[in-house]
Amino acid sequence: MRSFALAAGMACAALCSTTALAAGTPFPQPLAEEALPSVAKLPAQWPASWVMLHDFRFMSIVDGRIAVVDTADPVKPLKGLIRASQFANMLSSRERGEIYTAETFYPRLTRGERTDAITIWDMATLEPKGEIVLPGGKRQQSVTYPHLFQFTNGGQWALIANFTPAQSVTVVDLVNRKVLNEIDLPGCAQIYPTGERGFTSLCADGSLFSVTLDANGAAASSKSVAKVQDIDKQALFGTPAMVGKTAWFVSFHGMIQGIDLSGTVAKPLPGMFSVGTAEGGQPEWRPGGWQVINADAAGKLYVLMSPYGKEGSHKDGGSEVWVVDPVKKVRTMRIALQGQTVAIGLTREDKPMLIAARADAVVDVYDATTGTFVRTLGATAAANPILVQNP
Amino acid sequence: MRSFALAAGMACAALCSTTALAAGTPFPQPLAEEALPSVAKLPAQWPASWVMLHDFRFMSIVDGRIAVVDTADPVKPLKGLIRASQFANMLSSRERGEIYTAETFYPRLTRGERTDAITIWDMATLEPKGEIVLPGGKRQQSVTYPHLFQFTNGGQWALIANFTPAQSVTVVDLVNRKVLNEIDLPGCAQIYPTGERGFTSLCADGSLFSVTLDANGAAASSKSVAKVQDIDKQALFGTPAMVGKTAWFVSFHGMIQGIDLSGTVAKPLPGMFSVGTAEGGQPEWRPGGWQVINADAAGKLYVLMSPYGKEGSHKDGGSEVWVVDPVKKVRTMRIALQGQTVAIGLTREDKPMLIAARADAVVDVYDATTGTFVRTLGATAAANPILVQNP
Amino acid sequence: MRFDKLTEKFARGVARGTSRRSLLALLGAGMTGAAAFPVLPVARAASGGGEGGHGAHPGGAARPPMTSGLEQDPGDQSSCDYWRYCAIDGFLCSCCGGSVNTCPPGTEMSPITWIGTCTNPADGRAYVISYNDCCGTSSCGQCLCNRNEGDRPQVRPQSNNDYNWCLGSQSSVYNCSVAAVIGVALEQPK
Amino acid sequence: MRFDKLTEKFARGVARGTSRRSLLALLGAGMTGAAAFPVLPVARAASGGGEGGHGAHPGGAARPPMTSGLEQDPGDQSSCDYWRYCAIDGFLCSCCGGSVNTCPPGTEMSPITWIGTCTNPADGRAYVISYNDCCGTSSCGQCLCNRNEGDRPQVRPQSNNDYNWCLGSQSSVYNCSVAAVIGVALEQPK
Repeated sequence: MRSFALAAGMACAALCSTTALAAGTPFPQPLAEEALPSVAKLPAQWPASWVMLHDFRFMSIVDGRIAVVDTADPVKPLKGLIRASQFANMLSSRERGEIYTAETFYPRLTRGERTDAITIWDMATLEPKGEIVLPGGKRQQSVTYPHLFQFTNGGQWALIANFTPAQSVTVVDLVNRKVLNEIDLPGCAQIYPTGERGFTSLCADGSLFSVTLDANGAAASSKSVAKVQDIDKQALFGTPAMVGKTAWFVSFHGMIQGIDLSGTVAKPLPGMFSVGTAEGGQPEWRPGGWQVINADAAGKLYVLMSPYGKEGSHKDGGSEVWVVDPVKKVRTMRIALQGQTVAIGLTREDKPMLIAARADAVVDVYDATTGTFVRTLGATAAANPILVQNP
Repeated sequence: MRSFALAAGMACAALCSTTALAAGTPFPQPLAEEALPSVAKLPAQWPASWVMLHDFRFMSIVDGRIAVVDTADPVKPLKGLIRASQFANMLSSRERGEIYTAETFYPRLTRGERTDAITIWDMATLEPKGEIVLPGGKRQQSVTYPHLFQFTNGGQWALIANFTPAQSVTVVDLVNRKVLNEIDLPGCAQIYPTGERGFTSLCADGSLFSVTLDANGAAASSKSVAKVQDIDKQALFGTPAMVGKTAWFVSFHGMIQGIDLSGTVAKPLPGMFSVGTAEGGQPEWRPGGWQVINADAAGKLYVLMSPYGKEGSHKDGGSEVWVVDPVKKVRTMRIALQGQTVAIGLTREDKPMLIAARADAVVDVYDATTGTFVRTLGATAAANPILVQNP
Repeated sequence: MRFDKLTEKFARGVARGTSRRSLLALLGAGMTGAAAFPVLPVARAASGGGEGGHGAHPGGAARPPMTSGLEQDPGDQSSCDYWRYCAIDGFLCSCCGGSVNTCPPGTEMSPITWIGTCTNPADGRAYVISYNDCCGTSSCGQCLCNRNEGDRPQVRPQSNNDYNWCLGSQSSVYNCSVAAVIGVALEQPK
Repeated sequence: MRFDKLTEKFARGVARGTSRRSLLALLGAGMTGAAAFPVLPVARAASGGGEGGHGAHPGGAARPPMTSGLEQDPGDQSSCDYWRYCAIDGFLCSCCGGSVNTCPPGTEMSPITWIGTCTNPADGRAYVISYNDCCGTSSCGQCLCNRNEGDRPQVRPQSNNDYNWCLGSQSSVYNCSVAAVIGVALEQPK
């Protein structure tokens, strides 16, 4: 900083004048000297129109990142980037003003001894303020799912999925920045925070499995609930829409299943129902994309739908969003999208916006209440936006 | 390896048959089981049609690489990738069967303590076989120029440019894998191997400066040669075409200057001459691109030319290659290219091919003798190919 | 803490899995797992899938066909439509310096694999295909291929292609994926 | 070993440099140096420059104009044509979470800079512009801009924009570049 100030000072002492007047200008004073160095800060509380786009950056897998995006600002939508290297996961805490990335590093980029770590980033500066190294080099690497890295214990702790391919969950104390425990969980995947201090995973036989944690992050009790899904015929996408403590899952065929996670044991809600059908399917309308279901603050569900639904189409993206009222179990609206969309999110604004991240990296904004297309942000934030998360 | 064999073995013991006969097939025997694991090797001596493309990968600057490409094989042009992270440089030694990359690393991808290192890669396996750490974190980072990392002392040593912005050259013993010395060289840039054990740099006042090295890699003698170029009016591109020990430089305006590097002091050759002129310039034909001059084994020069030549056009790429005989000082051919080209190289084949790396990442192959377009390799090797180097 | 009871139940559960991939059940959850393949629907855009991208997997840049030369093993090995790729997801090693069953030089083949069953159109046989990831070099970036027929969520690892399977290798950095014949399936695919 | 004699000569040599950038000579070779900007002709393709790319610098994706709101500072700060960018090379911080003279959050501004002189079309004055790199986060990837008027080979660092100028910063990883007004040039540009 000092050396810059010196250089700039020297430059102007020798070379500049702040009073020189160009001939014939209508502006008697020149533009003012601008202060350097200067680094932008973000508001400590991000506006409700801001989202985080996970940029998977598949063409350079080591260089993933999270784009902080103001969906209300088409002129300057990108507010900053946060490193998210190699199949990273992320979390954010508005209360603490912190973002957490779970990443993997090698000292020679692609070689050497592996280090997995959680980095704690300040939401106002996007600077790292701490790190928690995860032992064992076992953090699960997948195309990014939100439910591989989740809060529990009122947001004080994080749960991280491991896959070696042995499956387990690491419990981390984010506040005291230390690893608490590891819970082996063979046969079960994904982490859905459950009750005050615990989580639920989905298991390969179609059951779910809920675990409560003690004060040390060890398992205190557990309970299996059988036959929650039929993975062969009616598999649920792993990423649900969260409405309060209820996780709304959608199946490959468009059936919606709620799971109440408010107690110590997850409770499937009775009455699975369909997002509905429509003409024009080739062969039929089904959910398709990477993040295919999301919810607004009022609890309405939004499902990304493709008319080209068939076995194997479930990651192909969609061209419409179907809005569903899970209380009345009816579809309330169909929203036609501007392009093949991969992930959808809803902003926290009073009048929520539907954010559509497209396969061509364009991000579009729709009025979630009316379905009207509001604006496009263009491909201005990420190379491969695959998740739209609220901070 | 063992665990794979076990898994595969179990899989087939339980699930496979090598004799099962499908009904109605004209093939009585099924396809044979294929051996795993299996990793391709390259010939220890690469064919003369192979080149190395430096992929700068500007969209993910930490993830640069070198693509090994067989320009004679449009079906499988890409033979392998070598890591070349963050403004890396590369060298290759056919004698030792080794490739050298000079790179920069951070333990947390973008943060932490910087390490600069040369990695030694085996040309047959593309596996790293050694590393030489470069002290001080001062390796020059630039858009990649070949003459920031060069051999001397019969290929036993390498010279590496540093820029902090203080300028210096580090001398490394590649065979014994150790750093020998560092030579401060303020005011001079680029490294052109000179004589048996030494180098020449170009200096900011238009002179050149030749240094000889002693057995410890320290400077033994030095000599300045004034007024080699007029940087304001007739600047030379930093990357010359090498013909034996003569470096043929081309200027922004298309003047060619030879410099004899065979002795201990570089010797500018008399008689700078023009690549010629042509109709159709807007405003005029000038060299343009990143690697704008190269040579074939017979000593003919190839210059990448743009009709849109003007101040500031020198990195804009070109649409023709002009072939020049530096002995007769005449242009012998104009080759029209298929697309806007950034870098050109010539293969070591008996009948050399002109390799054109385009701005859209397509690589085209021309017969250098006739100028005929032979084939395109498509954009099958690199995102940002900016150098075409012979291994 | 380890839920051994669950493991036992899980093993039974897997044994009731999907027909095509139930074969894997015998290997147990700990030995198999999902495809190695950092899939991406998103990636379709990168390969120029554009509007026609629905359902269609990306075929990559226009290239001359890459054939085995064997009548019994037909098709273009640089194309996502090639028969062995029925359950692959990632960059095809055929375009990366390797081949349909060989990793590119400088990478390491993942020792643990995901296995699928694909029907060879030439001889009508269902082959057991081992999908191995090649590891230790960053994204090849060529010939991205994503086929999800039979793919199931991560809850069933052996049927899910979103995992990075560079696990037993020295480096977990993903480069590309191969598809090797390791035998003929006892049961015909449906 | 240090060639001090050469340094002395170099300082004199620089003082005879190009008119526009000869201003920098007084700062001495050790204090100035080239633009920070990992230039690329190649990059033009990435921004869709296509065939019309000759001479033209890439303008980036279609976006609404980003203006200062000041009549005396006209133009689109997300466009490579904006007057201050007369000698910039890299991703424009205006598109990356920063502004024309501010680095994006989470990056560090390089303490040492390259300085150019650009003429403001509104008031006709030649301003001294400081081009600083923002460092510590990987490539922004937005609004690549490459203008080489007055650019000279690396032999003259203070007039060359191929250097990565993330040097005095904690990390040398390059993210984007700013263009800040630091004064009015005493001499008019030619």
